[in-house]
Amino acid sequence: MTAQKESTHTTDPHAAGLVASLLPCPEPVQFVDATGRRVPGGEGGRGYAQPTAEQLVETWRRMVVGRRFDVQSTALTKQGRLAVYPSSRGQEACQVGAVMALRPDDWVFPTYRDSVALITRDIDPVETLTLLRGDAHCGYDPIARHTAAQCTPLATQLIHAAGVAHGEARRGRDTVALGFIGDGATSEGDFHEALNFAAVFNAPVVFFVQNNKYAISVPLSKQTKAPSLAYKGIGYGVPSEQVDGNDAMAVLAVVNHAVQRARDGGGPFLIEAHTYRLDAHTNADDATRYREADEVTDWLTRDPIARLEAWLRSEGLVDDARVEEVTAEAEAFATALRDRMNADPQVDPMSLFDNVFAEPTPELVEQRYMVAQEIAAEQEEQE
Amino acid sequence: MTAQKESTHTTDPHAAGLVASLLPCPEPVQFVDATGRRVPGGEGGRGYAQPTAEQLVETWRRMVVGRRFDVQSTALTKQGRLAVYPSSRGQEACQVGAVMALRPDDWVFPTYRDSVALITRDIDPVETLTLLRGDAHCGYDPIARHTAAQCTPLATQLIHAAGVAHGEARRGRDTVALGFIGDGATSEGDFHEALNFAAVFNAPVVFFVQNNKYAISVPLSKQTKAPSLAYKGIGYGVPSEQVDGNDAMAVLAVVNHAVQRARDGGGPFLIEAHTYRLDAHTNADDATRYREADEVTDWLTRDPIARLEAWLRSEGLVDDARVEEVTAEAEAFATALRDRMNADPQVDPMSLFDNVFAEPTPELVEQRYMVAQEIAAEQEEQE
Amino acid sequence: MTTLTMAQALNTALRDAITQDDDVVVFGEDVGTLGGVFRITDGLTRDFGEERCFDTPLAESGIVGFAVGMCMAGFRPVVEMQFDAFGYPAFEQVVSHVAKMRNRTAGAVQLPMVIRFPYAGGIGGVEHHSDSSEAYYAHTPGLKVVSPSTPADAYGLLRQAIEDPDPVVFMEPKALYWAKGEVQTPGQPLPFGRAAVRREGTDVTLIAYGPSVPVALKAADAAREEGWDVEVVDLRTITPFDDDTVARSVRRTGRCVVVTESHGFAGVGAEVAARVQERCFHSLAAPVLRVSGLDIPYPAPKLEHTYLPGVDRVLDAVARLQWDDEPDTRWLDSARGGAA
Amino acid sequence: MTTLTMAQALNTALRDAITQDDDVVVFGEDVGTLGGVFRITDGLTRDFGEERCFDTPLAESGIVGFAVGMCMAGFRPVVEMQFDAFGYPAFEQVVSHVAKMRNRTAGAVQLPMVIRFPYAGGIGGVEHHSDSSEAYYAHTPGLKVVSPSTPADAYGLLRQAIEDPDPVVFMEPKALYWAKGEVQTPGQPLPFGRAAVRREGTDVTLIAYGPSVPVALKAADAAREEGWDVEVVDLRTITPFDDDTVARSVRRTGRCVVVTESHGFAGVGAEVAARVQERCFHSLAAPVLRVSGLDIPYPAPKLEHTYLPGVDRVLDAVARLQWDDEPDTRWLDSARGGAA
Ligand SMILES: Cc1ncc(C[n+]2csc(CCOP(=O)(O)OP(=O)(O)O)c2C)c(N)n1
Ligand SMILES: Cc1ncc(C[n+]2csc(CCOP(=O)(O)OP(=O)(O)O)c2C)c(N)n1
Ligand SMILES: [Mg+2]
Ligand SMILES: [Mg+2]
Repeated sequence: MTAQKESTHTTDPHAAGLVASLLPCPEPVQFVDATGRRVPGGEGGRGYAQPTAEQLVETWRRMVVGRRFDVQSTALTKQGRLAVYPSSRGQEACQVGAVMALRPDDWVFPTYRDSVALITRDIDPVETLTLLRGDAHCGYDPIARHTAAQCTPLATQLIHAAGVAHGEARRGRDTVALGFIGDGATSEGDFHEALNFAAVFNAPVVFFVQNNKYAISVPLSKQTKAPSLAYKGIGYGVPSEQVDGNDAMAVLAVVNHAVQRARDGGGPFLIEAHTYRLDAHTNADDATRYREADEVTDWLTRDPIARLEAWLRSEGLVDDARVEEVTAEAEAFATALRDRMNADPQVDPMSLFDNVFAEPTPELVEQRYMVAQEIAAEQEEQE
Repeated sequence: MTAQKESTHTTDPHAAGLVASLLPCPEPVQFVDATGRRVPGGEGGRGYAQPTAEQLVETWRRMVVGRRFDVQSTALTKQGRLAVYPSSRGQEACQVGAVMALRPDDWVFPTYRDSVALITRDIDPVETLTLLRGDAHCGYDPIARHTAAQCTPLATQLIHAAGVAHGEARRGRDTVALGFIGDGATSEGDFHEALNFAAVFNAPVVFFVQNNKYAISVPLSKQTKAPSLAYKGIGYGVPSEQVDGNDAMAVLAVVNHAVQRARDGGGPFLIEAHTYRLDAHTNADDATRYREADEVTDWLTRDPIARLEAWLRSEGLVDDARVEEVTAEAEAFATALRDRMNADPQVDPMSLFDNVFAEPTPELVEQRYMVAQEIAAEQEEQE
Repeated sequence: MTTLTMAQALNTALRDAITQDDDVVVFGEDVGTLGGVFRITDGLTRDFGEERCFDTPLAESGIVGFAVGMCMAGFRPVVEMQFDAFGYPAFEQVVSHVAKMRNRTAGAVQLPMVIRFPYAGGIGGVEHHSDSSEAYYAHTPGLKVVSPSTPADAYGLLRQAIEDPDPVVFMEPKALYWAKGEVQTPGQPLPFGRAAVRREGTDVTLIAYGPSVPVALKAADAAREEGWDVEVVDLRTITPFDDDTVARSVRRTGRCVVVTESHGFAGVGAEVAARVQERCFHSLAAPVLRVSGLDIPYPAPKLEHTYLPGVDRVLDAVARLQWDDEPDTRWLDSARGGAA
Repeated sequence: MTTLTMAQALNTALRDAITQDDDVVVFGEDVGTLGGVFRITDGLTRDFGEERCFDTPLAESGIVGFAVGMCMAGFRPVVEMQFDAFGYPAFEQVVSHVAKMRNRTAGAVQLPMVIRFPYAGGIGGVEHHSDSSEAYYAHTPGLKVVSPSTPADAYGLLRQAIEDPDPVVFMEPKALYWAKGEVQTPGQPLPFGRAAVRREGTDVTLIAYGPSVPVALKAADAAREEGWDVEVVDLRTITPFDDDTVARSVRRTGRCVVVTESHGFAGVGAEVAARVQERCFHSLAAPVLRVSGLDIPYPAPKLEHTYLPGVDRVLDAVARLQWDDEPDTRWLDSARGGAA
């Protein structure tokens, strides 16, 4: 009860310390610059630890595969094999980096754009694409994979992340939940409520904002006037960081820190990763309507994969042979995916009624019977 | 696009300056302490100007009348003259101070608790109490008075404030909108969306949080982990301040500043006023269930009216005669109110159908006819 | 058997569920220390600890979304929306997630949660405190929508709601919180989808639920004086809907009035009327009529008695089940004449 | 007369309204630079400036609430919810403020705003992109709910919606955005509350609106081959409801099927069925039947054709208007037998 004090309002050292501990670095944390050189002092005020070589090599490998998967998926839309695909080309450092910091039993709450994060979790790529192929709403088992169904209603998934994180903590488990969200979706009320719930319940959640600069056509400047999105954390008492989202090493370093902190009972953490969506919002979008080609070209020079690869090479952690190997692996991954996606499985229409309730209500039994009769009649006609 | 720079992330002076300009003082701004003494340096970093003597005397007068009105209204619930009354006893410095900083053509967006703010706007006290008496949903004309209907769905009114402020600005008017909200309601998603809209459209809105420490029974500590609610502003790029909400001079000083800034095109401002609800949430609430009597007693020593009065006396701005005069005025105000509230006006049931749409739909014409028939039949029976 | 108010019966149901199942958690605004503004959760925090019943920040979307997450960790949350209209901020969570989760995950994610709504009016509440929003939820596939009218049902249906593997929207008629009745405690869950015939009769069937059941019963008493023998069916659950009990009754009586407190247009009453005429057409001697709240925003306390479908309005409808094509348009025609 | 798609007709209506009334402003997500994901606002920002059409932050409650505020400053906002289901976050603003504002302020605060919802399915959208939420709004007093089925109606109804002194929920059937028709431009507002008889017939009345109108018309064509002469009524506005046109038709044909794409339970179709039997009981030779979307969450693209009420399902219903008390329970009984 600060109002109680008869203070003269010179800066309260405790408050100042608390405030400083919550605010992000004034510039995004960056470990490796666009040319692949290690940035001295890039660890920022919190001194984030450099990830292990093993983690970094694996992150790079996953990014290469992820990129190839993403490009393949966009191609599949052109062949009519996917209803829609929201590409994350250019955002691999975020999607892979964030997931690499997690254990398999940690929870992930992805959006529609986070397919690369899903395959990084080793979710079958065909199961990953089930939603976007139009077969079903979700192709994998969210409970078994500790990975929620990809979420379309923006920002809503973050509250689920807070809830499951709190629930797991109550059960005495040390799992963490990581929720992905886009820059635009931070404007939704649910973003606010999720951060606040997580903070109040000290839930082990890492909120990971992929600030790819656009919400469909709307640029960040029309979305917020905050110095950066990471400055939203302090309003909830949640420590925050901004990170160069095209620098996988920095992403990993910051997420490693946030996850460990949450795991140790330190509560939620907010990360804003500055990145860029190289492709259009989805294959159905025409990005030329709202942004200049120059901007894209410029961001191409900051490619996350090339950057990490350059650093790994400079450290002797990968060489031509290894690059070729991983490129081949990615190619094989894409080929296998394309082949499997060429099959167009029938979906049983009667499955519509299976999971509305645990047991269908009488109303649904009636409707199911109607549909069964219709299908039988159709088949009869066709015979 | 900060990610573009190859910076070494030492503090960016521009960002640091911007951040400092958005953050509140680490301690609430306080001009006058609980004993009525002027606090040296209490103006905080922004150097808020001391309000004029005239403004302060008038504020004090309005607070005395407001307190008496509030106590009278609580009494009216006991006499069955009001359906419910949410008292703001103890919060007069906020309700009166905030409104005193406004022009009549500025907009106010009050909640259910802000009846004292309404009478400070010279809205007829009976019209002010129409909602709580149960006669109608709102007793005054919000457009004529530039005062929205008292709002119950928490936080929703702040977005309206942003909208009207933006609209007025587009019409070239220099009016400002002030939106009241409670501490608890800052947890709602609409609070977030309102601040963000106001910031993005640079709308002249002052968000005034009366942090009275409870949302019904829920204490602030269960509502947020923020260092203070004023720290929410920076996440929207909205400058913020915290103020001793029982110090009318400080409230006036800060709101004067915020209003002038908004009027001059500076955009929105967020104020958290630390105060305390001395009575229960409403007459229907039992505050002993969730707080100790000691806490209330303690806050009684920080009474906003006594404090300002002490200062005004010490400055020779009021004396015994003036105090007596104003006390008598407040008494007369209360007596007149009580008398007028003793009349229990009939409300015409047919008015139910008047303002659902501009013109009733055929469905409503039909239902209106039905009700008219019912009423006629009832009257016949009674005769 | 004990005599309890509906509020006490609900409180007892929560206690019994918390005692029997470690996964049951209760949370919402003011449900902890205060015990809820209607005291439905009275004493739960005191007796079972913050672990089992706790206050949340003031954000309904957050509360419902948090419950979704807790279900994913295996809990069975029972959350309270403080008043019916204050559930609207959670609408997206309810419609886009709670209702659809099982379906969109092919059964993998179950949400055995209960959302409690004190609803409807008749208690002199100011605006936004007396809405009836059951139709919004009933129209949404994937939700079960329940509303008790007696303390015994309140107990049994809430127990069932908590045990149910699906999300349940549990609508508690505020005006009946203080109504008393006999309750067996500890008692059994009351299975969903079974309407109750509250009173038998031969001439006309009144169909109601929640706050409208006592109105229908009073109307039935009054109708007896006018010579009509009225049957009263209490739906208890809106989804699942008990067509059997309803149709059996109407086929027997041949006449039907649906009584709901909510707005009539596209409400649950419309569904009931549509279903009844679909299923009992050839047994009907008159159209199925609806008596409901008016299609206006719920009014200020002084006018709520005009808004609410009371005994007289129900009796008028019963009287109009006689028996030609005109009665329902009479009003409209006259009114238009008057208005022109 | 020009041939326009419905999307173009809506765009033209917005242009004409902006040109004629300085207070009209258009805003929402991606409506400015991009012209909307369905291009309904295409070119408005370019041609009229950011002042008249602008992008907002991504927050639907904010968008609707901001519009409420702008109305208080005398504007007539036309806002877009990008897809139907993404209007749910704004539900509280719509139900507790937009719908009630005139009433709660005794007429002092008017909200002449339009909320545009691209709605319904049939375009292969993934989950949450094909909801039909008109029933939620139709059930809420204080809102007018409108849905065009032709480009000409889209133009005229949107013009009326913008001129209307009351808030209008404007439901645009996505699947018909690219359907073409003749439109008079600049044209006149089309008054609300007047259903259109799209096709005359003597045997049975099909009642539909929005995306279901073309289905009903196709069914009417097909029915002709089976020997039924089918009348098709397009409601155009759900509230206000045109009882006169509907009742006149059904009293003449004596049979009625209501076709809606939305879920059936407690939907607008239920209201229509309930009203029709109330008003036309003695003219009806069979119960009023409903054909609607199934009471399941809108399915994935590959199954939407099974979900959607198509021509066959309508024809089946027409066939079932014959003529005893059993048909509607046949399914249930058989199904239960099968399930047991
Ligand atoms: C509640 C809600 N409103 C609107 C939409 C439509 N929509 C889908 S993606 C999108 C833009 C999201 O932008 P951002 O959050 O930056 O994520 P990104 O797509 O850039 O990854 C919009 C408006 C939605 N899915 N949910
Ligand atoms: C959306 C919504 N949710 C819940 C409520 C019920 N309610 C009324 S007042 C209140 C507490 C508000 O606390 P606070 O914002 O601190 O304001 P105070 O009453 O202390 O002035 C609650 C929960 C409401 N009115 N609206
Ligand atoms: Mg984005
Ligand atoms: Mg408070």
